[in-house]
Amino acid sequence: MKKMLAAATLALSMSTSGLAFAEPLKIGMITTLSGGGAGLGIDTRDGFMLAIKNSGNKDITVVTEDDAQKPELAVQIADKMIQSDQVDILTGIVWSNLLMAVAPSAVAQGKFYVSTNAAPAALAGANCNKLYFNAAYQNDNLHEAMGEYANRAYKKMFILAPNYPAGKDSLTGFKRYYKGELAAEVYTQVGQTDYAAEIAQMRASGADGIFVFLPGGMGIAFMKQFAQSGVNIPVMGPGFSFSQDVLPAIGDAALGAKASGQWAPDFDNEASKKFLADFQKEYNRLPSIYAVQAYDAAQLILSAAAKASVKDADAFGAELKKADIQSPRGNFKFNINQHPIQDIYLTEVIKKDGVLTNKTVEKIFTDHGDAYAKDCKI
Amino acid sequence: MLSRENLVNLVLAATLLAVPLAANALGQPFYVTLATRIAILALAATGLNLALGLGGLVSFGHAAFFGIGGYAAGILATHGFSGDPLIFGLPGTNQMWVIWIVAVVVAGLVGLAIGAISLRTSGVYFIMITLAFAQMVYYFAVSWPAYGGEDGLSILVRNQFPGVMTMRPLSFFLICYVILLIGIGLFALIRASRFGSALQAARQNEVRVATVGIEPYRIRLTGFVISAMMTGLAGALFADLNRFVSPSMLSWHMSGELIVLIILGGTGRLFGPLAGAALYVAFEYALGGLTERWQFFLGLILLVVVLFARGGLLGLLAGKARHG
Amino acid sequence: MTVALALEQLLNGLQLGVMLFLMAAGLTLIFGVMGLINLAHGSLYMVGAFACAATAAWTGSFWIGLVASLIAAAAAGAIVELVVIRRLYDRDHLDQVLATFALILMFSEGMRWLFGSFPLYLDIPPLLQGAVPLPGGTEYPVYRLAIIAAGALVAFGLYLLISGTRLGMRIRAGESDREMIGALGVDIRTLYTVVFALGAALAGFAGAMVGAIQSVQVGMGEPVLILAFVVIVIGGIGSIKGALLGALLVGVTDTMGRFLLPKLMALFVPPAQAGMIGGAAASMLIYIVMAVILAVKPRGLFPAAHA
Amino acid sequence: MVEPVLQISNLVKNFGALRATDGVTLDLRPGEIHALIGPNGAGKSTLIHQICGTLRQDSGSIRFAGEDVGALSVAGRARLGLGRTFQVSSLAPEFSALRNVMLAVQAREGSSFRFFKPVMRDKGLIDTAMAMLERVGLTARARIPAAELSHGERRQLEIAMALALQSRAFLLDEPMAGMGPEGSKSLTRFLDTLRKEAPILLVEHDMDAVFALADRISVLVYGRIIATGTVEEIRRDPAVRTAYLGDHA
Repeated sequence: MKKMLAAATLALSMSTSGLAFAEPLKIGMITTLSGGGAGLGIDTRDGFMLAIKNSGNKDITVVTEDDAQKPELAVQIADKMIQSDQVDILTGIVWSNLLMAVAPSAVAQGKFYVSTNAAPAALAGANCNKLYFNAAYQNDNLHEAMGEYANRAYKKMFILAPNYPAGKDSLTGFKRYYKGELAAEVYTQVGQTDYAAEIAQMRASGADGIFVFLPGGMGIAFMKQFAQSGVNIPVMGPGFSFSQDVLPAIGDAALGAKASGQWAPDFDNEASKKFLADFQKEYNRLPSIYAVQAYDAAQLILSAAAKASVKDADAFGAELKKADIQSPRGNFKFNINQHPIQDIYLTEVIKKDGVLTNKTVEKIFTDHGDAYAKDCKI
Repeated sequence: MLSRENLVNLVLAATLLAVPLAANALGQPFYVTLATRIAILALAATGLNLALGLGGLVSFGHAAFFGIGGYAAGILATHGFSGDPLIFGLPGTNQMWVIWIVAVVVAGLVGLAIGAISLRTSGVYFIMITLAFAQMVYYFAVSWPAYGGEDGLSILVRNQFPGVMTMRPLSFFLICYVILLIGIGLFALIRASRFGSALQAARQNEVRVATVGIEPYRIRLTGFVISAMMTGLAGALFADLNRFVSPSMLSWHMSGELIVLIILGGTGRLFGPLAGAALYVAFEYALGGLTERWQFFLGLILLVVVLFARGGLLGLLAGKARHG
Repeated sequence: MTVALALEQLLNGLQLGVMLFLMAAGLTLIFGVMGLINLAHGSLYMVGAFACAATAAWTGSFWIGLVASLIAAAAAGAIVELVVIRRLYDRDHLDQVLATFALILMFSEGMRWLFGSFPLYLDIPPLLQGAVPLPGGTEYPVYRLAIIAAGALVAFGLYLLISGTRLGMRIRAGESDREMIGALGVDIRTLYTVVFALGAALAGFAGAMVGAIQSVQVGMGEPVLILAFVVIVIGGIGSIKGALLGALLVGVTDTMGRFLLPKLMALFVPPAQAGMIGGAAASMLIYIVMAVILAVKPRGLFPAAHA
Repeated sequence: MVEPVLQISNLVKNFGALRATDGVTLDLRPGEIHALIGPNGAGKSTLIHQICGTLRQDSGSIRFAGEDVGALSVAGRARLGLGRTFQVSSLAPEFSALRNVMLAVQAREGSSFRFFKPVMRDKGLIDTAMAMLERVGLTARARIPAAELSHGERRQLEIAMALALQSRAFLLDEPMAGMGPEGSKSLTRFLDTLRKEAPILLVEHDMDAVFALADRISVLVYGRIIATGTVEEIRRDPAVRTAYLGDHA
């Protein structure tokens, strides 16, 4: 019965966003489509465009450009989109350092920014902005969840992250909830490809659990090397370490790894099933968490645009903040700092029909916000 | 009577001024921003051109100075905004001219240290040791938490210049344009001066310079430091243009791009860096809008220029370079 | 810190060094013989890794993939030499830097065009899976030992090639005097293509070997490239012996730095900060070492005769 | 006795096992032309490199203009007044003949750290340099890039640069090499007048020129000076005849 109701509201929301908007809407998407990080940007774009396409709305234009993962280029494109293309909303940036280059100045120029992934602490607390929304999470969330989970099962953790702000946020987030002993806290070089020295330390540390935050290629390299090391300590990490974009490259070495995530392909709700089916039909691959986040970002924008004109920032912002969407993630609403309040789950890497994917194990947090919202005065 | 090169130079300078003025009048402020970017990159490359074009010092580490200038702007502005003292109780500032002086001085000092060691080597070793120093600065910036590390540092409000509304794109462009012209003028003066003679002679024939009693090392070190200062100043402007500074300004790709600008325009030519910057930014902008694969075609164009259009754009337009 | 851990870290440093040697040997050979500075060497490393991963996925055999990586990298090297590089020999280093910088852009985007944007899967062959016990009670991955062995074999093979064969003789002649080998009646254009392809094959081999324990993705060659340059500059450009010793020095320094510096810092500051500051210092360490060496010996530890 | 301008004592330089300079003692007195001759491979180049400062001696001393210059750089010795020409002429190829000489003039004035005044509007600098070019007969070629000058003209240009330095001694490394018979003759006449300016250490293969010009000759064989003396003494010296002139006679 409950399911049916969900399906009905979904249909309703689809049909409302299918209506013509009061005002045509122009969205600028800046994301990484070339170079080593292009996989994430492509999933972001595809997830976003899937929602736009499903809406069938003709009053909406999306201009997309590649930032090549360079902050200066992202700024240039943002300037162009704002000054030349006259977009109303910017979105799509994957990386925190690019977001920090673009978002503060975009909102200063009166444009909305809806983040599909990057969520640095710097924009969640005192420097929050009523034009800045984050549809993904706050950077610390998934790490906090792993800290909470580690409390339940482990006594002495070895924690590791790259030596850059997101890495520090990660370990800070983990430690915020983890109350046990730390065997070591190690920071590696950004872009490091060999983890032999760190794995040797893990072996010698006497830890009973390992938490790593190593996005992209770094995580692939770490997991492959760890699997060969003969060290038998369980590895866990935030969801992006084992998301669909990297799993095929890690291979069976990832099997059994525990991670935290706000979504996994096996979620049992109508929105998730529909999203999964649509995405696979459209692009012939499994979506990653980035695709879900971008899909929701697009849904959020559509939901607000159906009810308010983007030219009226207060009204549009208020509609956005209602988060009147059916997220594949299930429960989704915005906190006072316009970052999500959502459930966070423990997932495990399994092999299903010969394809590596994530399976939901248990719920770690219910309606989880972030630690910075209290400093936000909107 | 203007020489052909001077005519080309004049046209370049006039175009760079006319396009943003026209764009502004037509309500297309983005092209003003693009022109500002060109002016700043041209200034950075003009700085490098002093070392590379005149002195023959192929520095693969000038991003270090560019980034240091940028961080000078970012750090001073951050402290100016928050009111926290910087060091020794000195305050930050949002005054561009103070920032410029600091950027130039700091870049010069770092240039002195890097140059003093690097200039003991030559040829490929020089290329590589300058790269290594820049990487050192880069990794420092990435992993030093105080000023944002990899995430970089936002400048919330563009810094001020007395009597100018710096937030208006055209005003800021004019500031950069004037500084660029001063930079190019300085380059021309230095090239024609006694110091410039010695610097260029040291590139052509080091032994000859020593044999007349001039120490090539001192000449080159001085040239390297001046070059670092000019590139540092450009970095400070670049940070203000983007209202943001991050380690990517220090990356080896940035060093490579600065070299690209010079060769694209014409090595050692007065207006080479400007021609190169205009061409490069135009390619980047046009190709980026056309195809996701733009980096491939950018590479292809660069390759064709190196292999078949020696002397760069100015070589093509104004013929071979002449020395007095 | 136990002896076993120190031993394991030393092996790790050795393995990194050996891998760097494979890259550096090709670079230094190309510089020694042709006087060419090749920034695109990292791209050939990437080509090797992609070729190995794609072939292994297709045939199911890492070994066939390894052979494919050699062939693909050598072929890519030969083509690049024929089309682009040979126009650069009589140019200055500036033109060489720019042209090969342009090649990096083309290779990276080209590989993405061919293989898509997501990292490829490449696993260690079954034969080399797992770990073996080390004295002191720890274990060490078989595959890393295999990399060390392979690197040692390549070093030995290069030594035999250069000291004992006709090709080696021509290479040595080319290193000492470029005009002379022309006079010897050697077809210098073919020699250059062969040497370039050989250097490329070494890079491709390194890419394939390392690809199995790292991420096979676009841009993977760039960090290695810079390290390889550090190696050959420390060793003395053009010297294979210098490349070997430089590679081992860089490998061990880097590994030990990452391992020991945070511990050293922990004596002075709280652990979390020690990790950050130590990590920052470790990432700059090899560049500091390089600067110090060049400040004292401006042409590296083993300057080649003519360079 | 007048103190020599250049005094080399017991100079030794080894390359590995090879002793390239083997206890050389040599001086150059005011007003003289002292020729240094020797067969190929005798170590003349190595000796010149040590005198100029491009190579550092292993032991022994070099005094020039009353100072021990053994530890000075090339430029440092040049500033003391050691003017030099090269076996293969060494110039700034892109610069005109005039600018090459101007470089020497500005170096002598000790003023290379001036950044703003254009040299081509610096009348003092140009006039001095033109005067030097006139002395070597290159006035008409002043604006031609050095790379486009003929072999002989480049020789003359190098001498003009050495003149511009107001050298206290000239070190001329095979100035006759590659000159035709006519060129050699006129250069010989010119060098004869040059000795009034400053003493010359002349390294030369052209025996006619050596015999015509030299006040004294030293013979270098296998890194050693085997004889020093007047033209007549050297002509008669049996050791020289067997070791060196024998090849030619």
